[in-house]
Amino acid sequence: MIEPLIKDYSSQGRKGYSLPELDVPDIDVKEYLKEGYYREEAPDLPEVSEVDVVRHYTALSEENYGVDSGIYPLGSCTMKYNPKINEEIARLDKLVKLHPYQDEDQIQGTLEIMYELKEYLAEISGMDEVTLQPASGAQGELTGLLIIKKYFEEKGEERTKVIVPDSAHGTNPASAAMAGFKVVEIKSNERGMVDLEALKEAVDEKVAALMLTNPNTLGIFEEEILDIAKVVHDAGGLLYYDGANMNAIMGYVRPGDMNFDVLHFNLHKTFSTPHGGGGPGSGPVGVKEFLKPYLPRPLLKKDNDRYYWDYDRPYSIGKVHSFYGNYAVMLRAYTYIRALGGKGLKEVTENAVLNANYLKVRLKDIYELPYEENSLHEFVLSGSRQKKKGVSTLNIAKRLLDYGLYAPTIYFPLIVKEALMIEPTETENLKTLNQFVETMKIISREIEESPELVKEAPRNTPVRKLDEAQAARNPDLRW
Amino acid sequence: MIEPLIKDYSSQGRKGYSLPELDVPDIDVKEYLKEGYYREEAPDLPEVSEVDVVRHYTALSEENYGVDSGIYPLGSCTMKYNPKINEEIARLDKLVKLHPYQDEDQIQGTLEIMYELKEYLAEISGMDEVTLQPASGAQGELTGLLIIKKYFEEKGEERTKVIVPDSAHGTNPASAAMAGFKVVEIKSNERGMVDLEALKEAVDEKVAALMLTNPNTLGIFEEEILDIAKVVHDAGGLLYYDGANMNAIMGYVRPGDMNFDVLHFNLHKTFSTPHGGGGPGSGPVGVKEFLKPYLPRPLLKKDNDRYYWDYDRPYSIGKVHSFYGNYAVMLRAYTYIRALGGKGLKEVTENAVLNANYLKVRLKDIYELPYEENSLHEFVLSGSRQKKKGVSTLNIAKRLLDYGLYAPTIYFPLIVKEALMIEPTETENLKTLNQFVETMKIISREIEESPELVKEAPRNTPVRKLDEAQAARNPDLRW
Amino acid sequence: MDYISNTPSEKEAMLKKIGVENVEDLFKPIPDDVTFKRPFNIPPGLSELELKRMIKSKAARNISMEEQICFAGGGAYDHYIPAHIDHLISRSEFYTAYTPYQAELSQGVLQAMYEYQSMICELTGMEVANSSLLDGGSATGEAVLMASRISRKKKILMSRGINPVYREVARTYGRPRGLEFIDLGLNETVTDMEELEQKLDEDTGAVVLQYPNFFGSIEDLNVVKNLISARKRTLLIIVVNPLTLGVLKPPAEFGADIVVGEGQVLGNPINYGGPYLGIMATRKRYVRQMPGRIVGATTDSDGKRGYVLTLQTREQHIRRARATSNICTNEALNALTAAIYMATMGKKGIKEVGEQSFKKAHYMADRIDDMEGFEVVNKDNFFHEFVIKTPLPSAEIGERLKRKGILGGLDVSRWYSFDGFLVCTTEKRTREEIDGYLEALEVISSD
Amino acid sequence: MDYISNTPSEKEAMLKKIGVENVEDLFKPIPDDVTFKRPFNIPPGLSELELKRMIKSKAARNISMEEQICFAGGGAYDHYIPAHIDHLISRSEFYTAYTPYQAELSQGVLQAMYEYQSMICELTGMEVANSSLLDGGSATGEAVLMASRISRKKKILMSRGINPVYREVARTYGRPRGLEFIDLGLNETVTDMEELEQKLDEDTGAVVLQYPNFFGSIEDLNVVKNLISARKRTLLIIVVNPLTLGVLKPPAEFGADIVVGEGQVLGNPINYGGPYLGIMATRKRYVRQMPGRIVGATTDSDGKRGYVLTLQTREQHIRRARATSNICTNEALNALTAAIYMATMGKKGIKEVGEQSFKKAHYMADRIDDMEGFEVVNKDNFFHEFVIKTPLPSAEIGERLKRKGILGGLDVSRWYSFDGFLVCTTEKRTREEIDGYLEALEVISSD
Repeated sequence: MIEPLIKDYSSQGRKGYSLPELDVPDIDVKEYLKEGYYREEAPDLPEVSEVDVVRHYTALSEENYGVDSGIYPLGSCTMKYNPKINEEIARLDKLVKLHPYQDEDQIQGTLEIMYELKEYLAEISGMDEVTLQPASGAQGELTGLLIIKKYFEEKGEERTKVIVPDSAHGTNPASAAMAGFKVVEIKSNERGMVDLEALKEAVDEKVAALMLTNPNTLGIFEEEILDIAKVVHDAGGLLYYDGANMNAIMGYVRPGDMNFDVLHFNLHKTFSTPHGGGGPGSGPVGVKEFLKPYLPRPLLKKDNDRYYWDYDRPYSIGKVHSFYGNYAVMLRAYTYIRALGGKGLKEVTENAVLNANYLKVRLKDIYELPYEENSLHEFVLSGSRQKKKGVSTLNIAKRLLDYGLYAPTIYFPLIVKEALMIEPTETENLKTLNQFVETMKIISREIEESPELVKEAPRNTPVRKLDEAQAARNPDLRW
Repeated sequence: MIEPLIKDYSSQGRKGYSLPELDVPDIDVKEYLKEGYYREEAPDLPEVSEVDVVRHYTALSEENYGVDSGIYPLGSCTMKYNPKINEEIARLDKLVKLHPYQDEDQIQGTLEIMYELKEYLAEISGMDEVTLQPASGAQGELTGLLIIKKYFEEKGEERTKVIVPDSAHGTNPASAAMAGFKVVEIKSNERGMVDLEALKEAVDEKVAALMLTNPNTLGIFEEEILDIAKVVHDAGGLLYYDGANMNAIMGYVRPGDMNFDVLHFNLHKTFSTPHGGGGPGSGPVGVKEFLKPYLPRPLLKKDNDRYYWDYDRPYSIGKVHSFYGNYAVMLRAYTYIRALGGKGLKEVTENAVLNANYLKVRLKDIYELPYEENSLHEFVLSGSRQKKKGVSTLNIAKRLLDYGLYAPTIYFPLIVKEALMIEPTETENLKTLNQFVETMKIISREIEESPELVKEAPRNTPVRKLDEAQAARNPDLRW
Repeated sequence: MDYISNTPSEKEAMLKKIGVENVEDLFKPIPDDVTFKRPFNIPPGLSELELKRMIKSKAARNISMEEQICFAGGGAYDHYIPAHIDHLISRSEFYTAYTPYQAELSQGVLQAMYEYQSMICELTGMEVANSSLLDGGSATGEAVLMASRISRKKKILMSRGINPVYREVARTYGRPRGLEFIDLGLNETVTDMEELEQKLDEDTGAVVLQYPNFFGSIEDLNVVKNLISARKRTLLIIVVNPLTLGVLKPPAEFGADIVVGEGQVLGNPINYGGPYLGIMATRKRYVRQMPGRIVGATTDSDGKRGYVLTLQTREQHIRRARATSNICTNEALNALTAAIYMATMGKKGIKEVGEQSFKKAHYMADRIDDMEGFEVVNKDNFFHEFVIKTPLPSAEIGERLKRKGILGGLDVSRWYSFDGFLVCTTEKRTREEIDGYLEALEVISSD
Repeated sequence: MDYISNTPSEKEAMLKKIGVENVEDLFKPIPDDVTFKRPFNIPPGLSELELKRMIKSKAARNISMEEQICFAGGGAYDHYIPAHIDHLISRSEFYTAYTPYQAELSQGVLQAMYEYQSMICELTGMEVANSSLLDGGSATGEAVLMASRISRKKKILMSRGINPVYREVARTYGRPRGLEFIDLGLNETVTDMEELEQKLDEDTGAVVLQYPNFFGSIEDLNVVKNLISARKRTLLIIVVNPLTLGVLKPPAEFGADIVVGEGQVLGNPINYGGPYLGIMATRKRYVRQMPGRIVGATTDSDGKRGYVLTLQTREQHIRRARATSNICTNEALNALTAAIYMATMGKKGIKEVGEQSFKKAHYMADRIDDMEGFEVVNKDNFFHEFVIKTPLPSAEIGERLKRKGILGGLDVSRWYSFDGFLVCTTEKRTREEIDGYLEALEVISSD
C-alpha cells in the first residue's frame, strides 16, 4: 500500500482547522488593502480534515527509520539516543513561549541557561568564548572562517587561502569557499593522517587557516597535531577545528589544548539533540581570547548576576542568524550536559570509542580495513573486496536495510574506495553491536553465495531501490 | 523480525532509571523494617536501558493498529477519531497534578469542569442527575442496577429479575448478575426489535428492570419504546438504558424522554476519548429525580459559586471507585463537548447515521442483510452466504486485516449468524468508506474465485492467524 | 470544531445513494412523540484556540502539586515518572486502539499486556495475573467476589487497616451477591490478630488485609498465614502497594491466594484519582475464576509466537450472566504505563524507589516524633506512610501547612473515630522539603 | 543519568575481544602532551528528577507569553498552532531520524518534504522550492548569493524596509563573496521608488524587497516589476511572510525570481527565536543554482513511486568548494511542521488566518490613530503590523505596557534613526485583549 500525497486526501470544502469567530467589526480586506495586492484566488492548498492530516503523517512516519527504531551507524553523524526528558524540557511553556525581543529582565532564566551552556562548551573544548548563534554545523564553520577572515582584515594581512585535507567533511571546503577563501586540498599520508610535508609545502603567507577534524573522518587521531599546529601558526595562519567528531575526545583531549584557535560544535551530534530528519541542528562556535572581538553579535554576557546581550561589538562579523540561534536545540543540549555531568561526558566518549573499536575488531576480517591505525569513535571499511564480486558498497548498504538496520555512511571519506564509515555511538550496546556484526557477516556470505540477493536489495522496505538518476534527469519537485 | 520480550533485552547491571542520591542519613532498611518482611531477593524485573525500553515499546506500537492508522469499524464500539487537543488538555499540570484529597478550595477549576460535564450529560440524555464515578461502561451498568436495587429495597419491594433482550451487549446480563439479579432473556421479533408480547409475558412483580439499548445492537431503533416503557413501568419495574449507542441519537431523541429511568454513558465511545487499547474508559450514570438519593457517594454539588463533594448521602449505594472516577478521561470528554457545542453534537449523530446508512446501502447486495429495518449508526450483516462457500465471518475479518483495515465486530449480536456488525462513525469520510466497500467487494470476489486466499488470511500482518484454542488449552500467561 | 470529515457535496452524494432527501429522513424510525425538538442547552462549539483559553482559565483556579509540596498519600502517590513513559504511551497505535479483538493487528498491546502480567507476577510472587482491573477499590471488590466463588462461602473478614475507600467499594461489590462483611479491628495501626483468630471460622470465605496497610504499617502476615493455612477453604486476599514489593517480601510468601492493589504508583500520573488501575494476581489453579482480561502466548499458522486474549469463557461476551465479572473495558493504557515503568526501574530501581521512600519517611518520622507535642503512632512499624498525633487537631495542622504551600497529609478522622494525621514521604521529597515541613510544624505548634 | 547501555561485564568482554586491558588504552594515540588530565569543571550529573526541578527553577525566572499578551512581531509571531502538529512531529520515526541518505528507509520524511516544497510553491506562486534553509535571515543571505551567481553581478540593492536583522545576516553572507550592498531608503514606511530607479543600473545583480515589509506595509511591487523587467540580468528577490499569502497576491505575479522568507509562522513555536526555517522558492530555470536540499519524485525498481534527495551535484558533499552553498543540516523538522500546518489550514484556513490578522490589526490601528497624541504612520497601508508615533518615547510606552502584562510592540529606534512603535496583531489576539491594550494606552498617555 502506497501512502498517497496529502493533496490526494483533499475534498472541496473539507476543513481541518478551527479559528474563533471574528470578534472585531468585519471589514472588506480587499477594500482596505493597497489596491492591486489582493489575492483573488486562494493558494491551492489541500482541503482536509484533522483526521486526514493525522492519519497521513502517522502513515508517513511509519515509513521512516529513526534512532528509536534501531542502530543508526552513520559515520560522522553521531546518531546517539535522544533522551526523552530533553523533549519535555524543550516544551516547557515558561522556557519556550518567549518572544525573541522580550526584555532581558523577563528572560533571565533563559539567558542563564544559555550562558551556562556556553561555559560548559568552553570547558569541554578548551576555548575562551563561545557564540551559540550558528544554527548548524556548516553555519558554525562559516562563522568561524568569517571570524578568521575578519581577524586578518583587522590585522591588515591579506590571506586568501584555507587548507583542507582530502579526508575532510564536504562542508569544510564549501564553507571556506562561502567565506571567500580559495581552498587548497592536501593529501593524507599512507597512515590516513595529515602529511606534514605536504602541509609544510602548502603553507605560506596567504594561508588563513587549516581546517581539521581530529580524530579525522577515518576515526584516526592526528598524533602530530602539535607539529601541525606549529607549522600553521609559524606561518601566521590559524587552526580551525571541525567539531563533528567531538564525541571521540571528551574528557581526553581538548581542541583548545591542541592549539586550535576556532571550532564549532554540533549539538545535534555530540550533545544528543535529535536530527529531526535533517535538522534543526545547532553549531555553536568557540574561539580563543584573541578572536573574541569578532564573534557574531549580540554576545551573551553576565554582569554580576544579570545576563544581557551585548550588541556593542564594533569588530563583530555581524549576524549569521536572525535571532540567537536554535534556542530550543540548546535547551536539549543543556539538559543533556547537566544530566551527564563532567564525568558522564567522559564516559560517553569512552563508550563511544569502545563500541567503535569492538565493531572494528569484529568486522575487519570480513571487510577490508584500509587504514590499520588505531581509531577512536568511528572507523572506515572498504567494500572493495566485495566490489570484485560485482557487489558495490551501495548494494551492501541497501541490503542492510532489508534486515531492518540503517546503513553506515557510504562512499565517504573520498580517500577510501567503496567506503563504509561506521560510527555506532555509546548508546548502542553489545547486543545491538553483535546484531550488526552478524548481519554484516550474513551479507558477506550472501555476496559469496548469491550476490543477486544483495544487488537487488532492498526488498523489505516500503519502496525498493529508487532511481536517483531519473530523479535528477527529470526533476519532479512538486505536485 | 519478531520483537523479543522486554526481558530478552535484559543484561545484568544495566540501568534505565535515575534517582537522586539519597539526601537523608542512610539507614539499614532491613534493620528498621519489621522483622521477617525484608525481601532478600529483588523481584526479577528486566535490567534494561532507556534506549532499550524506548525501542522495544516503539517497535511494539508499530505492531498495533489504532484509529490514527485507519478505519476501525467495530460495531457498538464507536471508534471515532480522538482529537489531539483533548490529549493536550488532559496533560495540563494545573488540571491533573492534583491529589484526590486536596481541599475543595484548591480545586474549584476542576470541580467546575466536572460539574459542567455532568450538566451537559444530563442535558444530552434528558436525565436529572449524573454521577461521574463509574470507570467504565460496565461499571456504569453495575452502578445503575445497584441504584435500581437500592430503590426497591428502600421501597420494600423484593424484585429479583432483570429482563434483557437476546440482542443485548454481553455486559448487560453480566452486570445484572453482578448486581444480584436473575437474568431473564427475551427474544427479539422478526424485525430485530423487542417483542412486545414476549416482554409482557416476562414482566411481573419480581421484575426490577428492563435493560435496553436504543437503537439496539442491530442499529435499529425500537419504535415501540414508549409502549415498552409503559409495560415495564406499569408492572412497577424501571427502565435501564445502555448508552453504548448514544452516538446514534444525540439531538434527535433523549433516553429520558423515552421514559428511561437510569442510563450509563460511555465517554470513550460517544465523546471521543481514546480507548487506550482496552481502557481507560469512563461510564457516568444518569438518573431521574426519584433515584438521586441512591447515587454513589460523594456527589458533586454546587452551592452558589462553590463546588463541593457531598458525602452525606445516607441512601447512597456507596462507592464503586476509590476516588471520583476516571477524571483525566472526563477532561477529554469535556473538551470534546465544548469543542462541538450543542449543534455540533447533533451533527455528529447525523453524520454517524449517514455514514452507516451509506455503507449499508453499498454493502447489502454483497453480504446478506438479515434485518431490513431502517437503522441508525450501525448495522449488522451476515456472512452466511459466504459461509456456504466454506468461508467464515472470521476469515473475512482476517482478510480485511490483510488490506490494512481493521475488521468489524464479529459474531455479535448473537441473534445473527456469522454476524458482521459495522459502525463507521462520523469521523470517517466518503473516501475511507468507499475504500472499505471496495475491499469488502474484493473479498467477496475472492471468496468466489479463490476462497483459500481468504481462509488462510491474514498474511500481511506481523503474525498470521493465531491459535486461540491452543492458548486456552495450554495457558502461557507469563514469562 | 466538529471533526466531521464529510463535506456538504459528499453528504449530498451519500444521501442520494441511500435514496433519501435529507439527513433528517434517516431518523424517521424515531417516533415523533419522543423526538427531541429543541437545541441542546450546551454552549456553542469553540475553536481550539478558544477551548484552550477557556479551560486554562478554569485550571487557573486550581492549586496543583506543582505549586505545593505533597506529603499526602492514602492511596494516591506522588512518585517520580520517567519522561519517556508519556512519550511511549502517546504513540497513537497504542492509545487510539480498541481492545485487541483482532489479535493479528494488535500484537503490540497484547505483547505489552503479557509483559505486564509477567512483571506483576514477579513483583507479587504469584503465578498468574490479569491484564488489569478498574482500580484498587474495585479490584478488592472483585477479589472478594472471586474468593467467594472459589470458597463457596459468603463471610468475608476485612481488616479496618485496609484503605477505607477500598473497603467501601468492596462492600458495594460484594453485598448484592450476598456477601457478609465483618470488620477486623485495629490495635493502634495494625489488625488485631486475636480478633481475627476469634472471628475466623468454617464459614469464612476470605480474609482480607492490606500490606502495608492504610497507615503504612506491616501487618503480622506470618500470623495470618498460620491461622489461615489451617483452614482449607478460606482464601487470603492481600491488598498491596506494588511499589513496596522491591523491599517487602512478596505476598505469595505469606500464602496469599489473591493479591490485588492499586497500580497507580507504577508510573501513572496522580490525575485527581483516575484513571488508575487495579492489579490482580492469583494462583494458577484459580485462574479460571479470575475476572478480567488475560493475555496468553500462542503460535500463528506459521508456528511463530504471538499473543491473544485467552480464557475468554470467563468473560461476559461469552458467558454473559455467568461470567466471572461484568468487566469489559479495563485500564489497558495504565497497565501499559505500569509495564514500561516496571521495565524501566527494573530489578534495582524498584528496590531503590522503595528504599528511598522508606528512608526518607523514617528520617522525617524520627524527627517529628522528637518534637514537643507530636508522636508518631506507628514509629516502629511503617513503610513510607505514618500516622502522627498532633498537639492541635490534625485538620487544623493540615490547614496551617496548606497555607505554607504544603499538602501535609490526611486527617484520618475523616474515616476513623480517632484523630491522626497520615503523612507520606516518597522518593520525590527532598531533605530540604522535609526539613521545611518540620520547620513549619515547629512554628505551628509553638504559635 | 548517562544513557550508556554497556554494563561493566559487557565492557570487560569487549575490551578483551579488542585485546586491550582498559578503556584508557584505546586513547593511546592521543599524545600525552595534549591529554586533558583534570576532571571537567561541569556540575555532577543529575537524575531526571533533579534535572527537571533545577531547570524549572530557572524557568521560573522567565515571564513567558502565557503570562502576558503579545503584540510583538518583527519577524517572530504569535500565531495559533493546532494541537495535532506537536503530536505528529513528536513521532520518533520523524524527529530521531537523520537526513534521509538511505531513501528506502526514509520515505516518510522525503514525501513530507516533497509536500512541503509543493505547498510552498502554491503559496508563493513559484515553480520550485527547496526543502528549507536555516532561517529567514540566512535565506535572504543565500538568495543574494544565488542571485549574484545567476546574474554574475555583485551589486545588490536592498530596501531598508527589509527586516534589519535579515539585512544584517545577508550582508554577513554576501560580503565575503564581494557583494556590494546598497541601501534603498524609505518614504515613511515604504521603499523610495525613485531611489530604486536612480540606483538600478547595469551592474545591479539583484533588488531585494520585503512583502509586507518590516513595518507591515506593502511595497509598490508593480512599480518594481516594471523597473526590473526592463533589465534582463537583474533578479528580483522578494522576502515574504508566507502566512500573508492567503490574502496577498503571490510574489511570482510581480516577477519575483527568488522568494525567501521566514517559515516560523507556519505552525512553528516562537521559541525565543529558534529553531525557525528559511523558505526559498525560485523559477525552474534557476533550480540548479538554488542552495539547500531538494526532494524529487522518482520510481523504484518495481516502478513504484518514491522520493529521493535530488540534484545533489549542487551540494557540498559532491561539489565541495564549488557547491552552491555550504548548507548541510537544514530545518527539516520545522519544514515538516510547516507542511502539516499548511495542510491543516488548507486553502480556506490560510486565507482566514491572514484576514483575521489583518482585520484585527486594522481595528486596533484605527482606534490608536484616533487617540490623542498617537498616530499610525502607515495607517493606509499595512497588513497586520503597523508603526505608531507615540506621545512618549516608544521605549517608555513599551516599558509601561509591560508592567500591565502587555508585550506592546517593538521600539524601532533600535534599528532606525526615528522613533516608532511597531505593533503586531495576529488572529490570536481577542477584541478584549486589544481593547485592554487601548485602554492601557489611554491611561499611560493621560498620566
